[in-house]
Amino acid sequence: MIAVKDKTFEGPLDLLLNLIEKEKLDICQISLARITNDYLSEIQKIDTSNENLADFLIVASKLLYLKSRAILPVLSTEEEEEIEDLETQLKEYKKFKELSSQFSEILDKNQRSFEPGIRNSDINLFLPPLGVDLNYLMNVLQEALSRIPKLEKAEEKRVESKVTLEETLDRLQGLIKKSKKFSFKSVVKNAKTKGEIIITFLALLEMIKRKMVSVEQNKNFADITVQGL
Amino acid sequence: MKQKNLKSQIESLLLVAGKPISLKEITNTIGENVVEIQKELNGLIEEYRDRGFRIIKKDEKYLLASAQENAELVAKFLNEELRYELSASALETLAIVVYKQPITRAEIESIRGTDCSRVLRVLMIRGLIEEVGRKEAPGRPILYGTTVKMLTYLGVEKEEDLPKMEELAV
Amino acid sequence: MKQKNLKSQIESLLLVAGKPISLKEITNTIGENVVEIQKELNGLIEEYRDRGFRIIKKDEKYLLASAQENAELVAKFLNEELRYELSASALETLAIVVYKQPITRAEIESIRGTDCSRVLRVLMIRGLIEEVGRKEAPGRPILYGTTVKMLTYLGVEKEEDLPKMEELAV
Repeated sequence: MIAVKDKTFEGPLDLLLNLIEKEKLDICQISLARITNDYLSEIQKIDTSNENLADFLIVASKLLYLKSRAILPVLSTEEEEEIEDLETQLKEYKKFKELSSQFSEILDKNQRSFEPGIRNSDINLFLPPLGVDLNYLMNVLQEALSRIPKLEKAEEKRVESKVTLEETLDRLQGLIKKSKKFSFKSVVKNAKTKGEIIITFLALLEMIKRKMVSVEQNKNFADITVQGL
Repeated sequence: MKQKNLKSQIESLLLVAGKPISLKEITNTIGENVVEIQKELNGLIEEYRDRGFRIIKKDEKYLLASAQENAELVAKFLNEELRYELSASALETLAIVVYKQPITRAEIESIRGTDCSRVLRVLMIRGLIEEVGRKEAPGRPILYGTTVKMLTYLGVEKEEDLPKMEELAV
Repeated sequence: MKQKNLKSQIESLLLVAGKPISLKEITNTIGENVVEIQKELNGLIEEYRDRGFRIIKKDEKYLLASAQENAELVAKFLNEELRYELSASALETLAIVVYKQPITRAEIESIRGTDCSRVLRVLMIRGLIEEVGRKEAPGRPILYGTTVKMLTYLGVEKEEDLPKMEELAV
Protein backbone atom coordinates (compact mmCIF):
# COMPACT_ATOMS: atom_id res chain seq x y z
CA MET A 1 0.00 0.00 0.00
CA ILE A 2 1.28 3.43 -0.77
CA ALA A 3 0.05 6.81 0.44
CA VAL A 4 -0.29 9.64 -2.03
CA LYS A 5 -1.50 12.73 -0.20
CA ASP A 6 -4.83 11.85 1.39
CA LYS A 7 -5.45 8.71 -0.64
CA THR A 8 -3.84 5.29 -0.52
CA PHE A 9 -3.16 3.04 -3.46
CA GLU A 10 -2.46 -0.66 -3.54
CA GLY A 11 0.04 -0.25 -6.34
CA PRO A 12 0.73 1.54 -9.62
CA LEU A 13 -2.22 -0.07 -11.40
CA ASP A 14 -4.57 1.03 -8.64
CA LEU A 15 -3.34 4.61 -9.08
CA LEU A 16 -3.68 4.38 -12.85
CA LEU A 17 -7.19 2.98 -12.59
CA ASN A 18 -8.12 5.72 -10.18
CA LEU A 19 -6.93 8.45 -12.55
CA ILE A 20 -8.76 6.94 -15.51
CA GLU A 21 -11.97 6.61 -13.53
CA LYS A 22 -11.67 10.14 -12.21
CA GLU A 23 -11.62 11.38 -15.82
CA LYS A 24 -14.45 8.97 -16.67
CA LEU A 25 -12.36 7.37 -19.42
CA ASP A 26 -12.40 3.82 -20.76
CA ILE A 27 -9.30 1.71 -20.50
CA CYS A 28 -7.58 2.14 -23.86
CA GLN A 29 -4.28 3.44 -25.18
CA ILE A 30 -5.64 6.91 -25.85
CA SER A 31 -6.81 7.40 -22.27
CA LEU A 32 -3.55 5.99 -20.95
CA ALA A 33 -1.67 8.61 -22.96
CA ARG A 34 -4.02 11.28 -21.69
CA ILE A 35 -3.46 10.58 -18.02
CA THR A 36 0.31 10.11 -18.28
CA ASN A 37 1.07 13.60 -17.00
CA ASP A 38 -1.34 13.18 -14.06
CA TYR A 39 0.30 9.87 -13.23
CA LEU A 40 3.78 11.36 -13.32
CA SER A 41 2.81 14.24 -11.10
CA GLU A 42 1.04 11.91 -8.65
CA ILE A 43 4.05 9.64 -8.22
CA GLN A 44 6.20 12.61 -7.34
CA LYS A 45 4.10 12.97 -4.21
CA ILE A 46 4.92 9.44 -3.14
CA ASP A 47 6.75 9.22 0.12
CA THR A 48 10.31 8.70 -1.07
CA SER A 49 11.04 6.07 1.56
CA ASN A 50 8.43 3.76 0.07
CA GLU A 51 9.95 0.48 -0.99
CA ASN A 52 7.41 -0.01 -3.78
CA LEU A 53 8.42 3.16 -5.61
CA ALA A 54 10.24 1.11 -8.26
CA ASP A 55 6.97 -0.61 -9.22
CA PHE A 56 5.39 2.79 -9.85
CA LEU A 57 8.36 3.81 -11.97
CA ILE A 58 8.10 0.75 -14.20
CA VAL A 59 4.55 1.74 -15.08
CA ALA A 60 5.73 5.34 -15.54
CA SER A 61 8.26 4.15 -18.11
CA LYS A 62 5.55 2.24 -19.99
CA LEU A 63 3.36 5.33 -20.04
CA LEU A 64 6.25 7.37 -21.37
CA TYR A 65 6.73 4.87 -24.20
CA LEU A 66 3.07 5.24 -24.98
CA LYS A 67 3.21 9.00 -25.00
CA SER A 68 6.40 9.11 -27.04
CA ARG A 69 4.65 7.04 -29.72
CA ALA A 70 2.47 10.03 -30.48
CA ILE A 71 5.63 11.95 -31.32
CA LEU A 72 7.72 9.11 -32.73
CA PRO A 73 5.27 6.74 -34.46
CA VAL A 74 8.00 4.22 -35.35
CA LEU A 75 8.34 1.76 -32.54
CA SER A 76 9.78 -1.73 -32.45
CA THR A 77 7.34 -4.63 -32.09
CA GLU A 78 8.71 -5.24 -28.63
CA GLU A 79 7.69 -1.76 -27.56
CA GLU A 80 4.27 -2.17 -29.20
CA GLU A 81 3.74 -5.30 -27.15
CA GLU A 82 4.73 -3.58 -23.97
CA ILE A 83 2.08 -0.91 -24.51
CA GLU A 84 -0.65 -3.42 -25.28
CA ASP A 85 0.48 -5.29 -22.22
CA LEU A 86 -0.26 -2.36 -19.99
CA GLU A 87 -3.76 -1.99 -21.37
CA THR A 88 -4.55 -5.70 -20.93
CA GLN A 89 -2.93 -5.74 -17.53
CA LEU A 90 -5.04 -2.81 -16.37
CA LYS A 91 -8.28 -4.39 -17.61
CA GLU A 92 -7.41 -7.62 -15.84
CA TYR A 93 -6.47 -5.78 -12.69
CA LYS A 94 -9.77 -3.91 -12.71
CA LYS A 95 -11.65 -7.21 -12.66
CA PHE A 96 -9.87 -8.35 -9.52
CA LYS A 97 -10.27 -4.97 -7.90
CA GLU A 98 -14.01 -5.32 -8.46
CA LEU A 99 -14.00 -8.90 -7.13
CA SER A 100 -12.12 -7.89 -4.01
CA SER A 101 -14.67 -5.18 -3.30
CA GLN A 102 -17.38 -7.83 -3.64
CA PHE A 103 -15.44 -9.91 -1.14
CA SER A 104 -15.49 -6.89 1.16
CA GLU A 105 -19.27 -6.77 0.93
CA ILE A 106 -19.50 -10.46 1.81
CA LEU A 107 -17.23 -9.84 4.81
CA ASP A 108 -19.36 -6.91 5.95
CA LYS A 109 -22.28 -9.27 6.51
CA ASN A 110 -20.41 -10.65 9.52
CA GLN A 111 -21.46 -14.17 8.71
CA ARG A 112 -18.85 -16.85 8.74
CA SER A 113 -18.27 -20.44 9.73
CA PHE A 114 -15.71 -21.63 12.20
CA GLU A 115 -13.81 -24.87 11.87
CA PRO A 116 -14.51 -27.49 14.53
CA GLY A 117 -12.37 -27.24 17.65
CA ILE A 118 -9.18 -29.27 17.84
CA ARG A 119 -10.35 -32.40 19.63
CA ASN A 120 -8.40 -34.79 21.72
CA SER A 121 -8.26 -38.23 20.22
CA ASP A 122 -11.55 -40.09 20.35
CA ILE A 123 -9.42 -43.15 20.87
CA ASN A 124 -6.72 -42.86 23.50
CA LEU A 125 -3.38 -43.66 21.99
CA PHE A 126 0.26 -42.73 21.77
CA LEU A 127 1.81 -43.03 18.35
CA PRO A 128 5.29 -41.49 18.26
CA PRO A 129 7.09 -40.89 14.97
CA LEU A 130 9.58 -43.63 14.16
CA GLY A 131 13.27 -43.00 14.69
CA VAL A 132 12.88 -39.42 15.89
CA ASP A 133 15.12 -38.25 18.72
CA LEU A 134 16.06 -34.93 20.34
CA ASN A 135 18.97 -34.28 17.98
CA TYR A 136 16.84 -34.87 14.96
CA LEU A 137 14.13 -32.53 16.25
CA MET A 138 16.75 -29.89 17.06
CA ASN A 139 17.97 -29.98 13.46
CA VAL A 140 14.44 -29.65 12.17
CA LEU A 141 13.83 -26.71 14.48
CA GLN A 142 17.02 -24.91 13.50
CA GLU A 143 16.15 -25.30 9.86
CA ALA A 144 12.71 -23.81 10.52
CA LEU A 145 14.19 -20.87 12.45
CA SER A 146 16.85 -20.20 9.83
CA ARG A 147 14.15 -19.36 7.33
CA ILE A 148 12.97 -16.26 9.21
CA PRO A 149 16.08 -14.01 9.05
CA LYS A 150 16.45 -14.72 5.32
CA LEU A 151 13.16 -13.02 4.65
CA GLU A 152 14.16 -9.90 6.59
CA LYS A 153 17.51 -9.62 4.88
CA ALA A 154 15.90 -9.65 1.46
CA GLU A 155 13.73 -6.73 2.51
CA GLU A 156 16.66 -4.73 3.84
CA LYS A 157 18.44 -5.05 0.52
CA ARG A 158 15.40 -3.71 -1.27
CA VAL A 159 15.39 -0.60 0.83
CA GLU A 160 19.11 0.07 0.46
CA SER A 161 19.14 0.17 -3.32
CA LYS A 162 16.52 2.87 -3.50
CA VAL A 163 17.19 6.28 -5.06
CA THR A 164 14.46 8.85 -4.89
CA LEU A 165 13.18 11.22 -7.50
CA GLU A 166 13.80 14.23 -5.25
CA GLU A 167 17.41 13.21 -4.62
CA THR A 168 18.01 12.69 -8.32
CA LEU A 169 16.46 16.04 -9.14
CA ASP A 170 18.76 17.71 -6.61
CA ARG A 171 21.77 15.93 -8.01
CA LEU A 172 21.03 16.96 -11.60
CA GLN A 173 20.38 20.56 -10.55
CA GLY A 174 23.73 20.54 -8.78
CA LEU A 175 25.41 19.29 -11.95
CA ILE A 176 23.83 22.03 -14.07
CA LYS A 177 24.90 24.71 -11.61
CA LYS A 178 28.44 23.38 -11.60
CA SER A 179 29.05 22.63 -15.26
CA LYS A 180 26.14 24.16 -17.24
CA LYS A 181 26.05 21.07 -19.44
CA PHE A 182 26.19 17.28 -19.05
CA SER A 183 25.40 14.13 -20.99
CA PHE A 184 22.59 11.77 -19.94
CA LYS A 185 24.78 8.71 -20.42
CA SER A 186 27.38 10.06 -18.05
CA VAL A 187 24.89 10.53 -15.21
CA VAL A 188 23.38 7.05 -15.50
CA LYS A 189 26.57 5.10 -16.12
CA ASN A 190 26.86 4.19 -12.43
CA ALA A 191 23.19 3.31 -12.02
CA LYS A 192 22.73 0.04 -10.15
CA THR A 193 19.22 -0.73 -11.32
CA LYS A 194 16.89 -0.13 -14.22
CA GLY A 195 14.73 1.81 -11.78
CA GLU A 196 17.53 4.31 -11.20
CA ILE A 197 17.84 5.01 -14.93
CA ILE A 198 14.10 5.51 -15.20
CA ILE A 199 14.10 7.84 -12.22
CA THR A 200 16.92 9.89 -13.73
CA PHE A 201 14.96 10.15 -16.95
CA LEU A 202 11.87 11.25 -15.02
CA ALA A 203 13.92 13.88 -13.20
CA LEU A 204 15.16 15.11 -16.54
CA LEU A 205 11.59 15.37 -17.88
CA GLU A 206 10.64 17.30 -14.79
CA MET A 207 13.50 19.75 -15.36
CA ILE A 208 12.42 20.26 -18.97
CA LYS A 209 8.88 20.90 -17.76
CA ARG A 210 10.10 23.47 -15.25
CA LYS A 211 12.11 25.07 -18.09
CA MET A 212 15.36 24.61 -16.20
CA VAL A 213 17.15 22.82 -19.05
CA SER A 214 17.03 22.22 -22.77
CA VAL A 215 17.97 18.90 -24.35
CA GLU A 216 19.47 17.82 -27.61
CA GLN A 217 19.58 14.40 -29.22
CA ASN A 218 21.09 13.86 -32.69
CA LYS A 219 19.37 10.61 -33.51
CA ASN A 220 17.26 7.87 -31.89
CA PHE A 221 18.97 6.15 -28.95
CA ALA A 222 21.95 8.51 -29.13
CA ASP A 223 23.19 10.23 -26.00
CA ILE A 224 21.22 13.25 -24.79
CA THR A 225 23.02 16.49 -24.10
CA VAL A 226 21.47 18.50 -21.29
CA GLN A 227 22.11 22.24 -21.16
CA GLY A 228 21.16 24.64 -18.34
CA LEU A 229 18.86 27.57 -19.25
CA MET B 1 -33.58 -48.04 9.15
CA LYS B 2 -30.60 -48.56 6.93
CA GLN B 3 -30.81 -45.02 5.58
CA LYS B 4 -30.90 -43.59 9.06
CA ASN B 5 -27.93 -45.70 9.96
CA LEU B 6 -25.95 -44.41 6.98
CA LYS B 7 -26.72 -40.83 7.87
CA SER B 8 -25.63 -41.42 11.45
CA GLN B 9 -22.38 -42.98 10.26
CA ILE B 10 -21.59 -40.07 7.98
CA GLU B 11 -22.27 -37.62 10.82
CA SER B 12 -19.90 -39.49 13.14
CA LEU B 13 -17.12 -39.48 10.55
CA LEU B 14 -17.53 -35.79 9.76
CA LEU B 15 -17.32 -34.99 13.45
CA VAL B 16 -14.26 -37.04 14.36
CA ALA B 17 -12.41 -36.08 11.18
CA GLY B 18 -12.46 -32.42 12.14
CA LYS B 19 -10.98 -31.63 8.73
CA PRO B 20 -12.23 -31.91 5.17
CA ILE B 21 -12.76 -35.53 4.13
CA SER B 22 -13.50 -36.83 0.68
CA LEU B 23 -16.50 -38.79 -0.49
CA LYS B 24 -14.05 -41.57 -1.28
CA GLU B 25 -12.71 -41.70 2.28
CA ILE B 26 -16.26 -41.84 3.64
CA THR B 27 -17.28 -44.48 1.14
CA ASN B 28 -14.22 -46.63 1.76
CA THR B 29 -14.65 -46.49 5.52
CA ILE B 30 -18.36 -47.24 5.54
CA GLY B 31 -18.14 -49.68 2.65
CA GLU B 32 -21.37 -48.58 1.02
CA ASN B 33 -22.35 -47.57 -2.48
CA VAL B 34 -20.95 -44.14 -3.36
CA VAL B 35 -24.26 -43.00 -4.87
CA GLU B 36 -26.09 -43.77 -1.63
CA ILE B 37 -23.47 -41.90 0.42
CA GLN B 38 -23.61 -38.88 -1.86
CA LYS B 39 -27.40 -38.85 -1.55
CA GLU B 40 -27.26 -38.95 2.25
CA LEU B 41 -24.56 -36.31 2.33
CA ASN B 42 -26.65 -33.99 0.18
CA GLY B 43 -29.55 -34.65 2.53
CA LEU B 44 -27.39 -33.65 5.52
CA ILE B 45 -26.23 -30.46 3.79
CA GLU B 46 -29.90 -29.45 3.42
CA GLU B 47 -30.89 -30.58 6.90
CA TYR B 48 -28.12 -28.64 8.62
CA ARG B 49 -29.21 -25.38 7.03
CA ASP B 50 -31.49 -24.66 9.96
CA ARG B 51 -29.24 -26.13 12.60
CA GLY B 52 -25.97 -25.02 14.17
CA PHE B 53 -23.86 -27.03 11.73
CA ARG B 54 -22.91 -26.39 8.15
CA ILE B 55 -21.11 -28.62 5.67
CA ILE B 56 -18.45 -26.75 3.70
CA LYS B 57 -17.35 -28.27 0.42
CA LYS B 58 -13.94 -27.68 -1.15
CA ASP B 59 -12.24 -29.76 -3.85
CA GLU B 60 -14.72 -32.62 -3.38
CA LYS B 61 -13.97 -32.72 0.31
CA TYR B 62 -16.44 -31.99 3.09
CA LEU B 63 -15.91 -30.21 6.39
CA LEU B 64 -18.35 -30.02 9.30
CA ALA B 65 -18.24 -26.39 10.51
CA SER B 66 -20.38 -24.00 12.53
CA ALA B 67 -23.38 -22.14 11.08
CA GLN B 68 -22.61 -18.73 9.57
CA GLU B 69 -25.46 -17.00 11.41
CA ASN B 70 -23.89 -17.89 14.77
CA ALA B 71 -20.60 -16.23 13.82
CA GLU B 72 -20.67 -13.48 16.42
CA LEU B 73 -21.64 -15.85 19.21
CA VAL B 74 -18.91 -18.34 18.32
CA ALA B 75 -16.29 -15.60 18.10
CA LYS B 76 -17.34 -14.44 21.58
CA PHE B 77 -17.09 -17.98 22.91
CA LEU B 78 -13.64 -18.54 21.39
CA ASN B 79 -12.56 -15.17 22.70
CA GLU B 80 -11.48 -14.27 19.20
CA GLU B 81 -12.13 -11.44 16.84
CA LEU B 82 -14.98 -12.32 14.51
CA ARG B 83 -12.54 -11.57 11.72
CA TYR B 84 -9.04 -10.32 11.79
CA GLU B 85 -8.69 -7.31 9.53
CA LEU B 86 -7.35 -8.05 6.06
CA SER B 87 -5.74 -5.12 4.25
CA ALA B 88 -7.05 -4.10 0.84
CA SER B 89 -3.85 -5.50 -0.71
CA ALA B 90 -4.39 -8.83 1.02
CA LEU B 91 -7.99 -9.01 -0.14
CA GLU B 92 -6.97 -8.12 -3.69
CA THR B 93 -4.30 -10.83 -3.66
CA LEU B 94 -6.74 -13.34 -2.17
CA ALA B 95 -9.24 -12.60 -4.97
CA ILE B 96 -6.54 -13.26 -7.57
CA VAL B 97 -5.64 -16.60 -5.98
CA VAL B 98 -9.33 -17.59 -5.75
CA TYR B 99 -9.96 -17.13 -9.46
CA LYS B 100 -6.55 -17.96 -10.90
CA GLN B 101 -5.41 -20.88 -8.77
CA PRO B 102 -3.01 -22.58 -8.97
CA ILE B 103 -0.88 -19.50 -9.45
CA THR B 104 2.74 -18.48 -8.80
CA ARG B 105 3.89 -15.39 -6.96
CA ALA B 106 5.33 -13.92 -10.16
CA GLU B 107 1.98 -14.35 -11.89
CA ILE B 108 0.15 -12.61 -9.04
CA GLU B 109 2.71 -9.80 -9.12
CA SER B 110 2.27 -9.31 -12.84
CA ILE B 111 -1.48 -8.86 -12.31
CA ARG B 112 -1.09 -6.49 -9.36
CA GLY B 113 1.94 -4.72 -10.79
CA THR B 114 3.61 -4.73 -7.41
CA ASP B 115 5.53 -6.89 -4.96
CA CYS B 116 3.39 -9.45 -3.10
CA SER B 117 5.77 -11.35 -0.79
CA ARG B 118 4.46 -9.75 2.37
CA VAL B 119 0.74 -10.20 1.62
CA LEU B 120 1.32 -13.79 0.57
CA ARG B 121 2.97 -14.46 3.91
CA VAL B 122 -0.01 -12.95 5.74
CA LEU B 123 -2.47 -15.05 3.75
CA MET B 124 -0.37 -18.19 4.39
CA ILE B 125 -0.19 -17.62 8.14
CA ARG B 126 -3.92 -17.01 8.21
CA GLY B 127 -4.41 -20.30 6.41
CA LEU B 128 -6.45 -18.70 3.61
CA ILE B 129 -4.02 -19.92 0.96
CA GLU B 130 -1.47 -22.73 0.86
CA GLU B 131 1.24 -24.16 -1.33
CA VAL B 132 -0.38 -26.62 -3.69
CA GLY B 133 2.59 -27.67 -5.78
CA ARG B 134 5.33 -26.49 -8.09
CA LYS B 135 5.00 -25.14 -11.58
CA GLU B 136 6.79 -27.06 -14.31
CA ALA B 137 8.78 -24.03 -15.36
CA PRO B 138 12.33 -22.74 -14.84
CA GLY B 139 13.05 -22.52 -11.14
CA ARG B 140 9.99 -24.66 -10.39
CA PRO B 141 8.20 -21.81 -8.60
CA ILE B 142 5.67 -22.51 -5.83
CA LEU B 143 2.02 -22.62 -6.85
CA TYR B 144 -0.56 -21.19 -4.45
CA GLY B 145 -4.20 -22.20 -4.02
CA THR B 146 -7.01 -21.44 -1.57
CA THR B 147 -8.01 -23.52 1.44
CA VAL B 148 -11.28 -24.57 3.03
CA LYS B 149 -10.48 -21.89 5.62
CA MET B 150 -10.89 -19.28 2.91
CA LEU B 151 -14.47 -20.51 2.53
CA THR B 152 -15.21 -20.53 6.26
CA TYR B 153 -13.61 -17.09 6.59
CA LEU B 154 -15.82 -15.62 3.88
CA GLY B 155 -18.81 -17.56 5.17
CA VAL B 156 -19.69 -19.43 1.98
CA GLU B 157 -20.47 -23.14 1.67
CA LYS B 158 -18.65 -23.76 -1.59
CA GLU B 159 -16.53 -21.97 -4.14
CA GLU B 160 -19.42 -21.76 -6.58
CA ASP B 161 -21.19 -19.45 -4.11
CA LEU B 162 -18.50 -16.80 -4.53
CA PRO B 163 -19.06 -13.93 -7.00
CA LYS B 164 -18.62 -15.06 -10.59
CA MET B 165 -15.72 -13.65 -12.51
CA GLU B 166 -17.39 -13.98 -15.93
CA GLU B 167 -20.29 -11.80 -14.86
CA LEU B 168 -18.06 -8.79 -14.55
CA ALA B 169 -18.23 -6.34 -17.39
CA VAL B 170 -15.08 -4.32 -17.90
CA MET C 1 -38.24 -19.59 16.04
CA LYS C 2 -36.35 -18.46 19.08
CA GLN C 3 -36.13 -22.02 20.39
CA LYS C 4 -34.70 -23.24 17.13
CA ASN C 5 -32.23 -20.41 17.22
CA LEU C 6 -31.12 -21.35 20.72
CA LYS C 7 -30.69 -24.96 19.71
CA SER C 8 -28.62 -23.94 16.70
CA GLN C 9 -26.46 -21.72 18.89
CA ILE C 10 -25.77 -24.51 21.37
CA GLU C 11 -24.84 -26.87 18.54
CA SER C 12 -22.37 -24.37 17.09
CA LEU C 13 -20.70 -23.85 20.48
CA LEU C 14 -20.38 -27.58 21.16
CA LEU C 15 -18.80 -28.10 17.74
CA VAL C 16 -16.19 -25.35 17.91
CA ALA C 17 -15.29 -26.14 21.53
CA GLY C 18 -14.04 -29.62 20.65
CA LYS C 19 -13.83 -30.33 24.37
CA PRO C 20 -16.26 -30.51 27.32
CA ILE C 21 -17.89 -27.17 28.19
CA SER C 22 -20.05 -26.26 31.17
CA LEU C 23 -23.65 -25.14 31.22
CA LYS C 24 -22.38 -21.89 32.70
CA GLU C 25 -20.03 -21.22 29.78
CA ILE C 26 -22.85 -21.83 27.31
CA THR C 27 -25.27 -19.65 29.27
CA ASN C 28 -22.81 -16.79 29.68
CA THR C 29 -21.95 -16.78 26.00
CA ILE C 30 -25.51 -16.91 24.73
CA GLY C 31 -26.81 -14.63 27.47
CA GLU C 32 -30.02 -16.58 27.96
CA ASN C 33 -31.81 -17.98 31.00
CA VAL C 34 -30.00 -21.07 32.33
CA VAL C 35 -33.28 -23.00 32.61
CA GLU C 36 -34.00 -22.43 28.94
CA ILE C 37 -30.53 -23.55 27.92
CA GLN C 38 -30.73 -26.67 30.08
CA LYS C 39 -34.09 -27.48 28.49
CA GLU C 40 -32.69 -27.12 24.98
CA LEU C 41 -29.60 -29.11 25.84
CA ASN C 42 -31.79 -31.94 27.17
CA GLY C 43 -33.80 -31.72 23.97
CA LEU C 44 -30.64 -32.10 21.91
CA ILE C 45 -29.48 -35.06 23.97
CA GLU C 46 -32.77 -36.79 23.14
CA GLU C 47 -32.73 -35.76 19.50
CA TYR C 48 -29.20 -37.04 18.91
CA ARG C 49 -30.14 -40.53 20.13
CA ASP C 50 -30.78 -41.66 16.58
CA ARG C 51 -28.13 -39.56 14.89
CA GLY C 52 -24.35 -39.80 14.57
CA PHE C 53 -23.71 -37.30 17.38
CA ARG C 54 -23.99 -37.84 21.09
CA ILE C 55 -23.77 -35.32 23.90
CA ILE C 56 -21.75 -36.80 26.71
CA LYS C 57 -22.13 -35.28 30.15
CA LYS C 58 -19.24 -35.58 32.55
CA ASP C 59 -18.59 -33.51 35.69
CA GLU C 60 -21.30 -31.02 34.69
CA LYS C 61 -19.61 -30.47 31.37
CA TYR C 62 -20.94 -31.37 27.95
CA LEU C 63 -19.00 -32.80 25.03
CA LEU C 64 -20.17 -33.34 21.49
CA ALA C 65 -18.93 -36.81 20.59
CA SER C 66 -19.61 -39.44 17.98
CA ALA C 67 -22.32 -42.07 18.57
CA GLN C 68 -21.21 -45.18 20.45
CA GLU C 69 -22.75 -47.49 17.87
CA ASN C 70 -20.36 -46.03 15.30
CA ALA C 71 -17.30 -46.58 17.51
CA GLU C 72 -15.91 -49.32 15.32
CA LEU C 73 -16.34 -47.24 12.20
CA VAL C 74 -14.67 -44.25 13.86
CA ALA C 75 -11.73 -46.38 15.03
CA LYS C 76 -11.35 -47.76 11.50
CA PHE C 77 -11.30 -44.23 10.08
CA LEU C 78 -8.79 -42.88 12.59
CA ASN C 79 -6.53 -45.93 12.28
CA GLU C 80 -6.51 -45.49 8.55
CA GLU C 81 -5.43 -41.90 9.05
CA LEU C 82 -2.84 -42.74 11.68
CA ARG C 83 -1.21 -45.44 9.62
CA TYR C 84 0.84 -42.79 7.93
CA GLU C 85 4.12 -41.49 9.28
CA LEU C 86 4.24 -37.85 10.26
CA SER C 87 4.63 -35.41 7.40
CA ALA C 88 7.56 -32.97 7.24
CA SER C 89 5.30 -30.13 8.39
CA ALA C 90 4.01 -32.18 11.34
CA LEU C 91 7.59 -33.03 12.38
CA GLU C 92 8.60 -29.39 12.13
CA THR C 93 5.67 -28.34 14.29
CA LEU C 94 6.49 -31.09 16.77
CA ALA C 95 10.11 -29.87 16.95
CA ILE C 96 8.92 -26.34 17.66
CA VAL C 97 6.56 -27.51 20.42
CA VAL C 98 9.25 -29.74 21.99
CA TYR C 99 11.80 -26.94 22.29
CA LYS C 100 9.61 -23.90 22.66
CA GLN C 101 6.90 -25.17 24.97
CA PRO C 102 4.58 -23.89 26.26
CA ILE C 103 3.77 -22.17 22.98
CA THR C 104 0.64 -20.77 21.33
CA ARG C 105 -0.59 -21.63 17.87
CA ALA C 106 0.04 -18.06 16.66
CA GLU C 107 3.67 -18.29 17.81
CA ILE C 108 4.18 -21.56 15.96
CA GLU C 109 2.58 -20.07 12.87
CA SER C 110 4.83 -17.04 12.92
CA ILE C 111 7.88 -19.33 12.95
CA ARG C 112 6.59 -21.62 10.22
CA GLY C 113 4.97 -18.86 8.18
CA THR C 114 1.91 -20.98 7.59
CA ASP C 115 -1.36 -22.02 9.23
CA CYS C 116 -0.89 -24.90 11.70
CA SER C 117 -4.36 -25.95 12.90
CA ARG C 118 -4.33 -29.17 10.91
CA VAL C 119 -0.87 -30.36 11.99
CA LEU C 120 -1.65 -29.51 15.61
CA ARG C 121 -4.73 -31.68 15.34
CA VAL C 122 -2.67 -34.58 13.93
CA LEU C 123 -0.13 -34.27 16.76
CA MET C 124 -2.92 -34.17 19.34
CA ILE C 125 -4.73 -37.21 17.94
CA ARG C 126 -1.47 -39.14 18.06
CA GLY C 127 -1.07 -38.26 21.72
CA LEU C 128 2.22 -36.36 21.16
CA ILE C 129 1.14 -32.92 22.32
CA GLU C 130 -1.69 -31.51 24.42
CA GLU C 131 -3.15 -28.30 25.74
CA VAL C 132 -1.21 -27.28 28.82
CA GLY C 133 -2.89 -24.00 29.75
CA ARG C 134 -3.68 -20.49 28.62
CA LYS C 135 -1.26 -17.67 27.94
CA GLU C 136 -1.78 -14.50 29.98
CA ALA C 137 -2.16 -12.34 26.89
CA PRO C 138 -5.05 -10.75 25.02
CA GLY C 139 -7.55 -13.44 24.07
CA ARG C 140 -5.90 -15.87 26.51
CA PRO C 141 -4.74 -18.20 23.72
CA ILE C 142 -4.24 -21.91 24.31
CA LEU C 143 -0.71 -23.07 25.11
CA TYR C 144 0.56 -26.36 23.73
CA GLY C 145 3.19 -28.65 25.17
CA THR C 146 4.35 -32.23 24.77
CA THR C 147 2.58 -35.05 26.60
CA VAL C 148 4.44 -36.87 29.36
CA LYS C 149 4.53 -39.92 27.11
CA MET C 150 6.28 -37.96 24.38
CA LEU C 151 8.89 -36.59 26.80
CA THR C 152 9.55 -40.08 28.07
CA TYR C 153 9.85 -41.34 24.52
CA LEU C 154 12.48 -38.68 23.84
CA GLY C 155 14.31 -39.75 26.97
CA VAL C 156 13.62 -36.56 28.87
CA GLU C 157 12.37 -36.86 32.43
CA LYS C 158 10.85 -33.44 32.71
CA GLU C 159 10.40 -30.42 30.50
CA GLU C 160 13.14 -28.42 32.28
CA ASP C 161 15.70 -31.01 31.20
CA LEU C 162 15.29 -30.05 27.55
CA PRO C 163 18.26 -28.17 26.08
CA LYS C 164 17.75 -24.41 26.42
CA MET C 165 16.79 -22.52 23.33
CA GLU C 166 16.91 -18.88 24.51
CA GLU C 167 19.63 -17.96 22.06
CA LEU C 168 17.27 -18.76 19.22
CA ALA C 169 14.65 -16.13 19.86
CA VAL C 170 11.32 -16.30 18.03
